[in-house]
Amino acid sequence: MPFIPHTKSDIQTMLNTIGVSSIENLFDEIPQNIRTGKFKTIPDGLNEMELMRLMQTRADQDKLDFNFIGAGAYEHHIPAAVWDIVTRGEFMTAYTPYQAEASQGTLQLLYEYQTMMANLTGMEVSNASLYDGASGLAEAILMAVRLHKSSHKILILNSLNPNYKKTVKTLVSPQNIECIECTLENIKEHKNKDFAAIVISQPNFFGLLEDVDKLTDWAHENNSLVIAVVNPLSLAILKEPGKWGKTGADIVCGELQPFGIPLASGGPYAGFMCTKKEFIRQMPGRIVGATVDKENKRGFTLTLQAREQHIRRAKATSNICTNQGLLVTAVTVYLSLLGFEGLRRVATQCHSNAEYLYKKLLELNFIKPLFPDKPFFHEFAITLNKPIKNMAGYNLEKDFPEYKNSFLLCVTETKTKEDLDLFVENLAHGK
Amino acid sequence: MPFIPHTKSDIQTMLNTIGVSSIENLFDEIPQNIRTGKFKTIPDGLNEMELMRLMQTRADQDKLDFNFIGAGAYEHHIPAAVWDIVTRGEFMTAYTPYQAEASQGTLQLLYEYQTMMANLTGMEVSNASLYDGASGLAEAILMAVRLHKSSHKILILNSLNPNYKKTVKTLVSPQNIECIECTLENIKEHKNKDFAAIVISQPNFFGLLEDVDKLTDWAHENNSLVIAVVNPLSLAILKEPGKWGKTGADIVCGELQPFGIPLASGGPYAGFMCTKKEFIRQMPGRIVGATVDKENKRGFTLTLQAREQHIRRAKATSNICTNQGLLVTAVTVYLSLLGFEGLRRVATQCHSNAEYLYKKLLELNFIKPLFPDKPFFHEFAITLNKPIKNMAGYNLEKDFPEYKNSFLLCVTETKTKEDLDLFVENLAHGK
Amino acid sequence: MENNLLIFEQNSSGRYATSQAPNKIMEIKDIPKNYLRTTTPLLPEASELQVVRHYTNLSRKNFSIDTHFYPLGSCTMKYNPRGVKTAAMLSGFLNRHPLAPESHSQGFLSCLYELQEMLKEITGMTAVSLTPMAGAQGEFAGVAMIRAYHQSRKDYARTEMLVPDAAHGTNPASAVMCGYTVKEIPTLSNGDVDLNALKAALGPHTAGIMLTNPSTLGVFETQIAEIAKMVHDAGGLLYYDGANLNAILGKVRPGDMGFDVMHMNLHKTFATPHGGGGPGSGPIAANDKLKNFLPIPIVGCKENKYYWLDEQAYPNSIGRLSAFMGNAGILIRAYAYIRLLGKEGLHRVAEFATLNANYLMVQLKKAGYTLAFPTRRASHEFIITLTPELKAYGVNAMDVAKRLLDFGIHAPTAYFPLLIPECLLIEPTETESKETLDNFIEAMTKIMVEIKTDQRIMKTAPQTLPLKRLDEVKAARELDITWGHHDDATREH
Amino acid sequence: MENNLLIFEQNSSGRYATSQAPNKIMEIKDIPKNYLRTTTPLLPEASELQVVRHYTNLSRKNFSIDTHFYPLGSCTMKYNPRGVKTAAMLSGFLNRHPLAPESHSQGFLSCLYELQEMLKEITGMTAVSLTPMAGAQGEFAGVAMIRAYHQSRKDYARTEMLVPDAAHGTNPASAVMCGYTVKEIPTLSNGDVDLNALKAALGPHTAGIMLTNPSTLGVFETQIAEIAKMVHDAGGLLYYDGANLNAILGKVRPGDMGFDVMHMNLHKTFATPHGGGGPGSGPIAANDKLKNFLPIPIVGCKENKYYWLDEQAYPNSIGRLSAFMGNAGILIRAYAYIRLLGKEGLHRVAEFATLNANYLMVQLKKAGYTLAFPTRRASHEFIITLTPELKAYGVNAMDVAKRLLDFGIHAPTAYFPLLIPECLLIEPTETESKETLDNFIEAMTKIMVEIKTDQRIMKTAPQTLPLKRLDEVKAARELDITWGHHDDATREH
Ligand SMILES: Cc1ncc(COP(=O)(O)O)c(C=O)c1O
Ligand SMILES: Cc1ncc(COP(=O)(O)O)c(C=O)c1O
Repeated sequence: MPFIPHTKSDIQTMLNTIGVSSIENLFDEIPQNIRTGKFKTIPDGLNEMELMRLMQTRADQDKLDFNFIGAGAYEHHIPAAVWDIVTRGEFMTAYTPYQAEASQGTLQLLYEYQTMMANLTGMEVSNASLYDGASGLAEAILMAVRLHKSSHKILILNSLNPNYKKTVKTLVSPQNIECIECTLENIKEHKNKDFAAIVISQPNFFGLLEDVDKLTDWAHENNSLVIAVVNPLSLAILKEPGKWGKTGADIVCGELQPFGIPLASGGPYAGFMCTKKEFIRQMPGRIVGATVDKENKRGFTLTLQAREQHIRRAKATSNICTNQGLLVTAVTVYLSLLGFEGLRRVATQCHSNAEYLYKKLLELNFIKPLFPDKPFFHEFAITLNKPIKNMAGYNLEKDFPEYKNSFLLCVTETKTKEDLDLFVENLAHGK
Repeated sequence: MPFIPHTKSDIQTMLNTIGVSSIENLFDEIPQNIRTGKFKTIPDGLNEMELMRLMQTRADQDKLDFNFIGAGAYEHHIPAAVWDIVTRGEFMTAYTPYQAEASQGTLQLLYEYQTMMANLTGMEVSNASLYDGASGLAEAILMAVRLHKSSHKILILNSLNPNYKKTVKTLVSPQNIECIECTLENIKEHKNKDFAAIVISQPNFFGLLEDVDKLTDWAHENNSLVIAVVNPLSLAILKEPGKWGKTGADIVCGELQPFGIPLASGGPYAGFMCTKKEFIRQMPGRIVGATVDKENKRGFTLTLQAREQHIRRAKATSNICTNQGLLVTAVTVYLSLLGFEGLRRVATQCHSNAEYLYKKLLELNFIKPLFPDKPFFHEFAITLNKPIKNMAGYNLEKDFPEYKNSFLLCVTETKTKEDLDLFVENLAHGK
Repeated sequence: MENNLLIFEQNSSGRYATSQAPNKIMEIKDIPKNYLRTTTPLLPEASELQVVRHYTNLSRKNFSIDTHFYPLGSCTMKYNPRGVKTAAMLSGFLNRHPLAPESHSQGFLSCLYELQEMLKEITGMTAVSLTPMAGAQGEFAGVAMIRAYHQSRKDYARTEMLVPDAAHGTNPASAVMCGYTVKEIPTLSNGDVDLNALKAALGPHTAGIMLTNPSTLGVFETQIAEIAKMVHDAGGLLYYDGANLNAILGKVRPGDMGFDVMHMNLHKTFATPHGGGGPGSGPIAANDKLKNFLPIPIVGCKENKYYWLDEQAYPNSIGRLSAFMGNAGILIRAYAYIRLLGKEGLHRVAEFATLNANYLMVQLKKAGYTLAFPTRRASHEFIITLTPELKAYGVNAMDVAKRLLDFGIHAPTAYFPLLIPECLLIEPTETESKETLDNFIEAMTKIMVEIKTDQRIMKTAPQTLPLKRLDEVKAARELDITWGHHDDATREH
Repeated sequence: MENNLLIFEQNSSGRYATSQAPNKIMEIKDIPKNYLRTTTPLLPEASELQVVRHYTNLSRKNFSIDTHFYPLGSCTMKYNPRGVKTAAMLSGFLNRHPLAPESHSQGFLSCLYELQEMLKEITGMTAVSLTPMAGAQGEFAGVAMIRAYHQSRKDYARTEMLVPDAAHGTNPASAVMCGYTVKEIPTLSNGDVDLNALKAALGPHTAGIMLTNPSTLGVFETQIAEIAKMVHDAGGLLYYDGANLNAILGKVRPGDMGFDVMHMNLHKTFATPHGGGGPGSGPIAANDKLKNFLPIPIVGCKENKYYWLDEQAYPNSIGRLSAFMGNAGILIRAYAYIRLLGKEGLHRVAEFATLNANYLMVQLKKAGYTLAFPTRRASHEFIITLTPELKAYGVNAMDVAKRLLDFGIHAPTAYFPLLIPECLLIEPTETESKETLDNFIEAMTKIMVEIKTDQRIMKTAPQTLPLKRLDEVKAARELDITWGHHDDATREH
């Protein structure tokens, strides 16, 4: 019996103790007429050896040698130590740290994580994670609406990741929150239109850098909060949202995947959220605080739980309960290994690799930049003048029909100069 | 500086404390004329990302899809839990458990391991590992010579693994121990010739089963000790050496690799050794014993260390110090998961798969058995009547020129009926 | 004499794990200065050994399934097979980009497709979407589907979601996120829903009801068929909170009970690890009424080719819930787990989970504890209440919870569900042995003696962990949630 | 209240991890009955969860590099990079059969070949064999090569191996395994070899001398050139025990010191983990005089093709030392480690190992401890002796070792080398930070106070571990090395 430790005599003793003659009797409160027969189409069990063979076959089908797709998920080196530590049973098989004394490992780690993220974003406080970057943005929007009180409208710069827009729509529209898109060109038309918040992503979906100072100040002048959606790795070189404009962004969120989380078909990843201290009581998600024990020794515990569903129920700041704790463990170990110095090396290498490929590609006569002369981080868009089969990179046409034959390419520190040269050469020779 | 945690100011403070002006000064006792210049041909350092890419390329070169080679190293399913536990830092990065109080994890595990191996072999005691099966046999021979006192001669049944024979020769010949080979047919000629021990392997190198009862009794009648070399997995179905003949084998050794240790190009594996209690003081290798602490709580510690080199130096039972502890950890977890019931399933499946393939192959008109009608465990030898390119299996001709065009094939539980049918079908069609 | 430093308290200027980053900092030439960062944030400054040692040691301060019995009610802390983790972490899966072309996705997609199919049979529903990232997001999705259903019928009057008072907090919170007003339905003393109150609450405003069955009270709602009929008759729909699916796998199916839509917690019933808080996964299953509204993406299959189904295929979908495909890796784990168990194995899950719970319940009663529902069978979990002990000896449920830690046992869920005062919700799961249960019973028996004879030890528990009881009030009052002073910590570089 | 059961004490009839074995027991038809087993041995009978929990918890009772500072002299307990482990455990390496054809071995063989080449440069020798499975087997191989050399020259009179009294126990034991008589050479009070005694010992019986340099006393043998000349002039050869190579990497090479043959401990200098006792790896390097005698197999390379070299290529080889290629996986690890560090990184190893040792030595002297060699530089390690404290307060080296455990620090090597009474041999390694060293100094400073004021606490240490001090005498006297009574434990089935 896989994973069932009971021997026959155990079962008999237990049934005797309970005072029933069979396990089946224990289900006697379930009305007979809704009882189920045996499963039929589910296959017979495998042993682990058979399972591994099956899964290896499946996994091997999906190997892709050279990937230049980014678009919200980024290939980076993940130090071996990260997942060696993360998969230790004590981290991996613990529950949410409700019993603080039996969960100091997870709790201290989360406190350290919060400190790292607050500092990296230049904000005062951080929560302990949300599901992912896209749903995290929806939570930020709900939070902004709660904070703003008077408005249910959100202004979104249309350069936001299209999947983020869709996710936001699903999650916030039931509460009658309206998301309006604008461009850098027409944003002025929205002056004084009473938006709860404006959403700025940096870098934006096309890898480009926005003039975040100007946008932030404009929003604040218009009595809107600023929600920053950032790739946290980019903050190793780009201005932290806490310093955007005169007073900084108000809520910062984004996707933690670049920090030690494998691509893994899109998840599990983790969303982060940081904000100003004054807004903390409207922040969703768990928060860990430092405290002391009875002997005045420092310890950690979940705090401000009165915001959460298990205490506040219908009045909670969010319905989130299970979050992405294990991924935050990976992020914390990753950031601890890299430090700011290491992050800068990774981020500048990504940038310079991307710049290198960009310039090389533009030397090919059939490739044009989609957004000429704009600064970018590690992703850029190009347009092809001739069709190329299986072009590496993300095809923009599906989400943006106006960008025909255009691709978004991402280059990170994982590519060497030789890789990039080879890629360009192959393209040049129509391979 | 990879893995060096010192900051510049640390270095300065430390140098000041020591009272030297540079690290170089610390080497001032080394005569200048033998000092080395910088290394030249060793490549520059890689970061972990570069290293992983390099190693992945190397590892990928060696993938072999279908393996029927055994010959002393066997492909088995290794439960995922085994190496997840083994690679926990606490097991992997501890030293030999000399400080018992700080090493109870390793020590208790070794005590459990000793118990398992003693029971599995039917012997009274076990040590905590030797390097591998081959060198372990050499240690067993040295031990037998010490026990026997009067003889320096060893009789070896020639069906022993040829690499074991070679290893034994290297390791015992400097002490003027003579190893004489015999066959089942001519063994009688060695009657009363005063051998310290006779070496019997079960199954033998060709996978065949020897009549161990008869051989054991013959040896004992001739005043020789019996050294049994066994595949420990086979003991799930084959008679344990402790029950061989009237009084059982005297020293049992062999290779632990089948118990949860990956093929890994031949190592690290681990050798085991079990014996009768009366012989324990001549046994090489570490031994763990149960004891109590000051409060009478059970605990474990290395014991009988007076046999070992760090106490006895030139008079030690062996020069072995570092052994194969981590592999024994894997073996112990493996045996704990499988239990005797699981081992029987694995062993009987191996046997029945091997029987199946053997019979199927003999149906092909160009294949003949090398040793017809002899019982075997999970390995058997065949002779081909026509040359086949890249025949899967171990070519016997190199070690046994008399066995032309002959191959030793091993089948374990990892092969399905479909695998075996496909293999035979491909052979039949000359693929 | 343990080292309790924070990672930051080990900082030393500029130190980092040098093997983990490129060999140099590249110059940034093409980005305008005013876009660039000028401050150095406080981040760890440690060597690789320091980091490995720090977090390895931190992990050792956790209780976990792999180290302790963890009978945390409503959480199904069962063994998470190591083989499942290994399978899901094969490099082919880990390295697949979420937007990889379908040609390089057939392995991954086939697992998801088969998982969808298996979950249909397990739940008795007709369609499945795997994308929700935890139970709560599944609830959101399901309730949003109910909303979409009513709206599609132009039935805009239905603004209320009914939720029993025993429900998990995510239920009302999810309903509110979907724009509903929540109406609480009281529970009878035997743990079943109060049908009179339900009848009174139902009406043209009723969008639906969210139920857990067995409920969080650890008993099976026996009137479920009646409830389903009443709600459906009133024009409402039934949402099934699948957090307790472990209790009924193969015994009774939500679809057969009359539910219209439901989520599952893969991180409970399907043994994917909880990770100290997550990740989970909350796939959602629906019947024909609701399946067109399922969240996207969904995996389709034609002639052995697997492909994504999105807005085009599901124009009435409530939409996306994440940037990609939810917690994809958790789906792979659940798929692998189900394949390991197979149909026979799945049937055993509920049987042995229930056997263990009922055995514990009977034994704790013998040990003098008060059962919340003494006349009922336990489902896969059950509740005891410490109210008598609080009155007689001043010892409460929290004290018992903390004292259990001293016995090397993680505390059961305490003070949930809210409507049973001083309660402990105890869920042993099917993967725990009788020996482990007996050890727990022995501990609880000793604790009952201590409750009566040694209140001091109960009040000051835990005694044997690195920390004594923590001051949660101080944590909330004197909020300290990031280390160091923010302003000092950020220095110009 | 911890669980201290043995795995066997959790046995329950026939239980096992059912997912880990084939689904049924096959019948054995073709093997005669009298060959078959009829007894059921005592083996664990536990579920997968029980096994995982048992061994996870056992691991938590160890000190290790990953969890504690571990300044164990002569053992070089430095950080074992996790990336190196991951690289060596890639499936291509793990699944390669040792007898796989060379066509499917080029990846593996190329690593070994390059490792041989790098070790040549590191040691200053001209040839390398990677096959010895630990230091001691390397010693055996090296001494056997010396023996083979003398025999090849028909110089059969050389029956004595010289070994300084400070040598590690494996040195004399290995010499004896090679058929030599061991002659001990005394040490001067400054830690150097007594040249007069050496001169007296040398002669036509001298096969060679085994030296460690820096010696196990933690000092560099300054007269090494003279010694080499004396031994060579007497017709003997010099064996270098490379256990302390970490001290001199890139500073001075054994080949340049005049040694003829040597081993390295990859599990020390090259950071492969110790595994709670092993595995190690002890490659051997030799100069031109001895290289033809190297143990096989060795890896050759021609035109970028790698291949095995065996008896055919090395007819004078001392032979094989294992069934296959020694501890192959450890060789892969060492290769990866050297590639990570590169030439610059290797140079730093000795520098920072030495810096750390000298810093600790100076600080411990300040803290009142007695240095064994106060006039000398420390190499990568150094010795203190507790003789004064034993005389004055009755506290010995073992007491200090055990007390350090209470401070979360693994004890240094105690009572080795044998010729320094009450000694602790302290080796911090280069991967430990100044903070960790300062923490150790602080602990030792507190211990010095305790030695003088609280002998009871010193004598009863450790206080804070799961067990108090263990009775080693009882362990040896009342030998209990397998659990249960052997005869009862084996039952007929
Ligand atoms: C009964 C019940 N419903 C819903 C949930 C919410 O699930 P999740 O934590 O996955 O969001 C939980 C889990 O905590 C639960 O126990
Ligand atoms: C100085 C010295 N020589 C030789 C050895 C033996 O090496 P191994 O344990 O690898 O056999 C050791 C290690 O313990 C040592 O410290």
